[in-house]
Formats: sequence, structure tokens, C-alpha cells
Amino acid sequence: MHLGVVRFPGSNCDDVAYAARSCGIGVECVWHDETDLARFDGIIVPGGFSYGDYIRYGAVARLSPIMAEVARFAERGGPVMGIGNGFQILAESHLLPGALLRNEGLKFVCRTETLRVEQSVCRWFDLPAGEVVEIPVSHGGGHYYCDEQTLSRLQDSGQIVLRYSERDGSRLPAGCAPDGSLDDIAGICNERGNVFGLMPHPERAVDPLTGGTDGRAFFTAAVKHLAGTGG
Amino acid sequence: MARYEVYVTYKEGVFDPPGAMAERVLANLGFGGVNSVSVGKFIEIDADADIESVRKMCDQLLANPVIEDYRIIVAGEA
Amino acid sequence: MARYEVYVTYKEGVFDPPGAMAERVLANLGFGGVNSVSVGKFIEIDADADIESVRKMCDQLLANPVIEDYRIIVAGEA
Amino acid sequence: MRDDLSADLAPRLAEELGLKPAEYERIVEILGRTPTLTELYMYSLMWSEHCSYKHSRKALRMFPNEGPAVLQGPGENAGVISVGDGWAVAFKMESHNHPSAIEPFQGAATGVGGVVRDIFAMGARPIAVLGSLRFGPLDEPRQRYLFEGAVEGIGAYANCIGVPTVGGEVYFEEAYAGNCLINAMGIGLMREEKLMRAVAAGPGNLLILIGSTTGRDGIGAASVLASQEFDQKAEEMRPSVQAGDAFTEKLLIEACLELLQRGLLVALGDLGAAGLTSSASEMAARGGVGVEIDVTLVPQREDEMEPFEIMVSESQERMLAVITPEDLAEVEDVCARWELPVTVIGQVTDTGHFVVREGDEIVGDMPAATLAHDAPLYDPPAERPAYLDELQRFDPMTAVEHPQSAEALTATLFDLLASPNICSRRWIWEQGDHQALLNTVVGPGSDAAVLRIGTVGDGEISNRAIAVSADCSGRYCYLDPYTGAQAAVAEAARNVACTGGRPAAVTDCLNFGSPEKPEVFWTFVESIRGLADACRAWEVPVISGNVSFYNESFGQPIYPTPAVGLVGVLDDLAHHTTLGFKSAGDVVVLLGETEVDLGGSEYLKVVHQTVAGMVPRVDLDHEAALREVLLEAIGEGIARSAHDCSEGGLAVALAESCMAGGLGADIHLDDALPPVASLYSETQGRVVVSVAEDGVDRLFELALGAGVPFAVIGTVGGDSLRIEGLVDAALGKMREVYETALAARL
Ligand SMILES: Nc1ncnc2c1ncn2[C@@H]1O[C@H](COP(=O)(O)OP(=O)(O)O)[C@@H](O)[C@H]1O
Ligand SMILES: [Mg+2]
Repeated sequence: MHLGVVRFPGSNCDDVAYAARSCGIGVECVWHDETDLARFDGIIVPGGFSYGDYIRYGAVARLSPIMAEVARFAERGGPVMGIGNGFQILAESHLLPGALLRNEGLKFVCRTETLRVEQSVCRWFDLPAGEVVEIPVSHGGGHYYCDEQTLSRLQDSGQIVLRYSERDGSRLPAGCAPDGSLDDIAGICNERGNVFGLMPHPERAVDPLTGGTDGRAFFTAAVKHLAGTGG
Repeated sequence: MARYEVYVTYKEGVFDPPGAMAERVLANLGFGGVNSVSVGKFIEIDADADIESVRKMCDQLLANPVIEDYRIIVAGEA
Repeated sequence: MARYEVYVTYKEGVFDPPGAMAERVLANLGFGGVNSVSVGKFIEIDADADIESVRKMCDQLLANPVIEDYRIIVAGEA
Repeated sequence: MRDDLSADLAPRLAEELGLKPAEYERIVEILGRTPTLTELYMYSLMWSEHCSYKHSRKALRMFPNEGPAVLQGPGENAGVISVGDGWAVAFKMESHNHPSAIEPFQGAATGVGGVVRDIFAMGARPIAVLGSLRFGPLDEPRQRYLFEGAVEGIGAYANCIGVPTVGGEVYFEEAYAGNCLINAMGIGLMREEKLMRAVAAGPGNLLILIGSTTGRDGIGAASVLASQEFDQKAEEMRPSVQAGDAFTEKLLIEACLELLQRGLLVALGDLGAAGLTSSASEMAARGGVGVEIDVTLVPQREDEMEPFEIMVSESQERMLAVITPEDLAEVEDVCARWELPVTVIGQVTDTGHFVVREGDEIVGDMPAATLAHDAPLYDPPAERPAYLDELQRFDPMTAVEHPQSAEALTATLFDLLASPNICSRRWIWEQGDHQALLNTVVGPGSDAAVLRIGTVGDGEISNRAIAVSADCSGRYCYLDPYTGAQAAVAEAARNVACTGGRPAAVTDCLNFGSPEKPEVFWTFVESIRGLADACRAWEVPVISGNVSFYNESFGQPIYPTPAVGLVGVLDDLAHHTTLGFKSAGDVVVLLGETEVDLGGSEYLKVVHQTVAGMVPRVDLDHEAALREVLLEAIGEGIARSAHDCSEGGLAVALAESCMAGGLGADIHLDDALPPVASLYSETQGRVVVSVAEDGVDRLFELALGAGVPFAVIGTVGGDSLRIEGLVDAALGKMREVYETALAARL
């Protein structure tokens, strides 16, 4: 089991690498100019502020050589997960539908949020639908947006993976998502379920001392899945 | 050397958080009659390049076609 | 109802990191001849208001007079 | 020389640049001739208050700077202490008051940028930022603008460079309405052997500039702004406001740390106030060498910059380093990988002179040490302010009517919980990433932040931690600067001890009005004396700091505000504590004794709109003993929560422990004091601790042994805070008031 964590200038690759390792996964940080990902069983595009998020969230990172490789990796069915800024980069790269806009309140938010796992085709993730987890968010541009057709397609084909929710898993009242996300969406995947993007940071919840342990499932699930597919 | 002006605006229907916030705050500040505000980008480029390449710059970097439209104006010699 | 367009740009001498970043990235992408890029705001306002109040909106909210200049254009009836 | 000035123009220009006639004379004497334009600019900035500490240096000598843990005291970019197991922590607090008053977002952002550069200049990876902020009351739109902008600016910059914002403090007082205070504290972590200093050495070595290009932005900004009184003349000063470029800073952090890791740097320093001039002259002076810089080699952002402009530009996000010529290629490789420009701009010489060239032409040639060290030092007159007697004569118990009924006292508690100086700061700290780097064990919202020692990037995680708190009551310092300053360190130390940290060292940011006013200068000296006496008594050295004078508007100085940033050490993270009550049935204990201390209190301000009276005294021995009891109790695992009493007194402290733990409490106070004093006195040296029933005896034993007053005052439980006969406040309602108060004012 070997995951690659992409490192752009400004990304917090170390946090994800540490979290994955602490869940027993072998990881390696990969510099953004690399073009060979063959040795990896999965790729994580981590959070942070790649290129300062100048111009648009993820706009510059998307143009780096490694992202073309990540696209090919995903095309071949390889598992790719984008966290926070990584989600923004995957959306900019059109590996995931829609876009991430500035938070509705225009303010950065850092706090622990409750998420409900939706029934989805996401292969990064094997928590049962309806399960509720507590994961920190930390972003200024996590407002998920897509047009109506895309939204119903996401719904119909099980591509909505995570929603911000109440503690008991019920839907939030309108306008209560931390970033104003459309339909309270916190994470989505592509149709095949191998590319997954989420704004919350599971890597910040792998240690009871610093943020809880609900995030571990995001990494251990990958291990199980990847082991199951012979990766 | 030519000067180009690029106007990047949200596509119709895309939620514009800074615009929506501006509408709210302007109303709070007592400005009546404001129907809508939208906040886009105004990019000025001085370049030895034709408009075709400026278009490519927009497609590749300066605008995101999923949510944004852009318009290029040749503003003269720089 | 009138449509106003407001162009907000950095004052001369204020460093514009996104503009500088765009210059660098465009050069890396192989766009030759780009001399300078600056990234400002393009704000569209539909309002039942005269240009004087739009100026006030800019001073109070839409532009930061300390580091930014702005220009208002009456773009017609909305 | 090309920049020659005539002998009669030079003194006039000198005056315009803020040099006093005697200072100008001194420059002529040093050089033995009329200074050139470039030299005059360089001296005027290096000898400005901001760079030379000419009014404060003598008073600052009162601080104790030494201790077994100190690896680097004042005089470098930041102080450094050892925190055990080979780990060292660098920290420093710095003001950005004047730029922030003009443009709060950029001012605060670049303030963070500056202090963070001080940290990694020492070789440490920046691991935390704190903000110590003061504004006028929020009902004025201008204050809301400053406050919101500053909070956003700190968050935006720190978030972008991936450094968590773990705490801070904020107060709203009329005295800051014309002059807000934005102090930023930076903390960094390194292995002891990686300690780096800004000491130039090795004639023939190269001076390199890493990072941003140099523009006209902020020519003399920090130094000039920070050395002048500040009126509504903001308009005219606008051009000196600078925009931060956090991404370039992030690249600088990574590139510089990598250069260090590879052993490629002889010296490293940041470019702050007075830009290249200050950085290079200080490096040269520390190393007893000379430097030579060719301004034409400095990458410029704007056309036709004059040599003096290049030498004093305060463009942000630049670092100066000394390397050997052999290492240049490797240094260039590292910087290229981080997409950062790096340029050789000169070299180290053995002349002791700072030579500035424009190509072949010399435009300045000065003994480097005279720039850095020879500014004349002043002994300004100090005089106890006349207003103190009258203010201190005010007796809060007799001068005003106090609430008596339980209903009125409960209403007062809610008023205090809603006070902007007490209510939850969540609105602020949610705008800053407080978790990046994965070591935040206790984030903002508690007495002190607790950060695990380790770097997840290297997989090195330890059991050790530091605790950090920033504190200062400007109001106390206004009423009694000596005691107020002691209270600032006392509170910071108590906050740190409440989490289980042993106070180790202090940084400070001394914010005052004009030192040329005897009454202001007296408060300055008294504050330093207060800090120094407390720090000496507790063996907590002052290892870095910053002075910001001329915080006045229309001749009105701010409250004396000696902000303190204190770092403590936890040897074992298994024993750390937070402020929230943990389980129903636990026993609530008050360590320390309440007295009638309403002078300068938040109660007096909120309920009676009065700032007067004698402030609570600080008993240095008691504070030390109290901390020992706390550390013992936390170390033995019997303290389940600990929270110190500060603004709002015991009642507010209890309410905060209830809210943080989601549990009520039944309290009975028999201190024989008037009710309002029981509840809202701000007597120092008190901590609310909760323990399991079977821990009470042991805690009593510890307190008894240390001579610390001990009282069982109640039990945890229920869903309201009930203080017998005095207060009955439902948890839900307290939370609603406390959590929404700040946002409601914006
Ligand atoms: N400007 C700020 N930025 C981040 N956190 C802050 C800021 N101001 C206050 N806080 C946090 O809010 C909490 C309460 O602050 P304060 O009332 O000053 O605490 P105390 O009285 O214990 O010193 C602390 O955890 C502090 O770190
Ligand atoms: Mg406290």
C-alpha cells in the first residue's frame, strides 16, 4: 500500500502524510513537477493554499505538470482524494463537477463540523450511509456550486458523499452550512466513484489529543478498498 | 505592445458571494434602491500578443469556464 | 434604474501579488511578450441611485481608498 | 560621490527626516564630512526611535534576560529558549499599530508576516501566531472597520502560510479609539543545534537577497510611522501602506529552512523596518565585519529607483543571507525549486564599513556599527501623572450604588458576559486556522493554548508541549502602571499554569504614547519596573520584545499597554488541563482569596461606566505558590479543570467553566464580603479548580503546604450556575449571551 501526496508550494502535505502514516498507510510526498505516478496505489491532493490561492482557488495548481498525470491516473480508475484546497484543485481540473466559491459569509471558518455520510458510489469510503462524523473544516472557499442539472445528476448517480448536518444526522436548516454550500454539500465524487473531493479535513481528526479520531475512517477505508482491488 | 482589458464575471445563475454580501451591506448602510451588485474581476494585460493569445490566457488561467464568462477589450497601445 | 460599472484597481506603487503571480504563470505556460498583468475588480451595480451615491458606495464599501483607485461608468438603463 | 549633498542642504534635509540637530552633528563627526543623501537616509532611519530604541534602551536594561534555558536573549531577531529533549522554541512579539490604523487588513497581515520572518530567521519553523489587539468601542463604525479588518488580515496571512493562530487577546476601550494596537506574536520550533543568528562573517562571503522584489512601497514606513504621533492625517501617509504577499512568505519559510537544513547559510536575517539598511548593518555590526552592497544588483519592482530608496525600502517578504561563494550554485538550486528569486547583491568585507555602491560609484560609506549602535541614547524626564491621585482616591464601594438583590446581581452577570471585553472570542478565532501542523492540543478559547512539541512532517512527535498566553490590562496600567504590568505577567503565568505549563520565558510589546512627554515616560518606566520585578522574582526571563511609542491621537495617549506573551513548558502532555468542568459531582475549589477589588474592574466599567480606583495588588510570592499548587495538582492528575479569575471576577470565571464544560454548578460563597465584591472583584491570584470528590483532600494538602488559601465552594452539576443567594443563571441563556455578544455588535 503506497499513497502519493502531491506537494505544491503552499500545500499542507505533511499533515496528510502524517495522518495516513498514523493509520498504517505508506505515503510519499510527491513534488508538483513529477510526472510518474505509476508506483502509487492512490493519490491525495492535500489542503493548504497552493500558490496562495491567488487568481482563484486551485487555478494555478491545476496547471502544474503533476495534475495532468493525476488526471491520467484517475482516468485509469486510480483512486484520487482531494481535501480542502485539494478538492478545489480537482474541481478546477474538471476531475470533479462544479466549482468552489468563496464562503457565503466571506469569512474563513475553522471549526469542527458534523457530517452525515450519504449513500454514494464513492470508493474511498466505506462508512455506512447515515453515519455521522465530526471533522474539522478550515476554509475560506468551500461553497460548493454547480448548476441544477449537475446537481440532480449528482443526486441520481450517488455522487454526493458527505453533507453538513445536525448532530443526529438530520438536515441543517437552510443557510446553516459553514460556507453556504449548495444543498449542504461537503464532499462529492465522480461517477465512477474513484475521485473524491471534500472540504473538511479528516487528517485533522486522527488523534484523540488533537481533534478526535473520526477522520481515521477516511484513511483506513482506503486501505481496505485498495487491498480489496489488489492495489 | 497592446493593452487588453479582461472582464471576468460570474455566469448567469452562479451565486456570487461578494456581490450578495455587498447588496446586504449597502442596504444596511442606508443605500436605498440597490437592485443588484455583482463582483467580478478587471484584469489589465500589457502584452506583445494578439487577442487570440489573450483569449487562451483566459481559458487556461484567468477564468474558470464552469462558473465564469469573460470579455476582452483592446484598450489601445500600452 | 441605471446600470453602473465600477473598475477598482490598485493605486500606483501598491504591490499586486495575484497580478505578479499571473505574469509568472503565463510566462511558464509559454505566453511570450506579457509585460504586466494587474488584477482588479469589476463591479456591476443596478440601482435607482445617482452617480453621487454610487461614489459613496465605493468610498464606504466597494473600494478601499487607502490602496485602491476606482472609476465609475454609467453603462445605461438596466 | 554622486549623492553628495551641500553642507547647508544636508542639515535641513536631516531635520525633515526627523533627525535632531545634535544627531546630525554626530553623523558629521562620525563621517568627518557631510553625509551623502543615501547616508543621511540610512542614518535617519537607523537612528529613528523604531530602530534605535533611543528613548527606551536604558529602561529596558531593567529586564532580567538570563536563565538556564535561554539560548538567545534580546538583541537578535527573536529570543530562543530550550524546552527540553533538544528542542528549542523561538518567540517574539511585535507591534504594527500605525500601519494598521491606516489600513487594518494589510497592516495586521504584514504585522504577522514581519514577526514570522523574525522567527524563521532564527532557524525555527513557525508554529503559531497570536494577536494582541486593542480598539475603541465597537459602536463606532470606524472601530468596527478596524477590528474586522485586523482580524481578517491576521487570519488571511497566517492561514495562507499554514501557521495556526492559536490565541490572543482583544480589548475595547475609549483610550484606543484614535490609535488601535495590533501586536502579533510569533512562535517557532527547532532542534537546538539549528539555532541560526544574523551575524555576518567571513570577508569575501556573499550577501544574497531572497524573495520579493524591492519597490518604493513603504519607504521608511514602519520606522517613520512608528516614530510619529498619529492624527487623522492618515490621508497623507497613505502611500506608505503596504500589501502583504503571504504566498511569497510561505516560499521564504520553506526555502530558508531548507537552506539551513543543508547547512548553506552563514547568517540569515529578515528585512523589516529600514529594510536592507537595518538588516545588513546589524549583521555586520554583530559580526564586527563590513559589508558592501551594489544597489544596481537589487531586483527592483519599479523604474528609476534612487539608491537611497533601494537601501531603505520596506518592501515585504525579503530575507538577507550570507553564504560562501562555493555554495552559491546549491543555494540557487534550492531557491529555484521554491520558485523564489535569489540575487547576490554584495559581499562581506573586513573593513567594518557599510559601503553602498551604484555600479562603480560609491554613494555611501559608513562605519557599519555606527548605524546599528551609535544612535544617541536619551534619558527623557519622567514625572508621575497628576491624574493618578484623583483616580486612585476613588473608592468603588462607597462612590456608587451596587446591585443587591439576586435578580439584579444575576442581571449584572449577564451584562458582564455580554461585555466585548469578556464575551466569547469565537467570532475572531474561527477566522484563523488554529489546527494546521496538527499539534494544537488546546486551541483558542481556553486560558492558554497548548501546542505539542514535534514536527509531523518529520514524524517526530513528542510528549512535551508548550503553553502560551498573551495578556495585559491596559486599564490597570493606566490606573497604576507598576502593578498593572505585574498583573499582566501574573495573568499570563496563571493562564499557562492553568493548562499545566510551567512559565519559562516572556516576550513583550510595550505600547505607549510619546516618550517625550514626562508623564507618559513615567508610565513607561514604571511598567518596565513592574514587569522586571515580577519576571525576576519568578525567574522568567524576558528574551525578546518590541517598543511602540507615539501611540497618540490629537495629543491623547493610549492607556499604557505593556502586552506580555508568555511561554511555558509541559513535560508530559498526559497531564494538561482545560477550563471546562468535566463531570457532575466534581467538587469546585477556589484557590486564593477574594478581597474587595473593584478598582479598574470590568464591573465598574460595564455597570457604572467608570475607570477608576486602586487596582488589585499582585502578591508575587502568592502567585508563585499558587502556580506550584496548580502544577502539582495537574501533574498528579487530580485537577480536572482549572480556570483563573480575571476580568469579571469569580462569577465570570465560574460561568466560563460551566459553559466550556456544558455543566452547571451549585456554589456557596461565605467570604463575608459585600455580594458585588464576592462575585465581581478582580482580586489577583485566584483559580477555580474542579476535582473529583476523592481528590479534595490531596488538593487541600497541597494548598496548605504551599500556604495558598483553599475553599471548597460547591459542586459541578445541573444546567445552571447557582451561587447561593446571589445568582441563578441558566446555562443555555449564558451561552446565548456569551457566544453571540461580539457578532451582535458588528
Ligand atoms: N485576537 C485573538 N485571536 C485569537 N484568539 C483570541 C484573541 N483574543 C482572545 N482570544 C482567545 O480567547 C480566549 C479568551 O481570551 P481572554 O479573555 O483574553 O482570556 P484570559 O482572560 O484567560 O486571558 C483565549 O483563549 C484567547 O486566546
Ligand atoms: Mg485566563
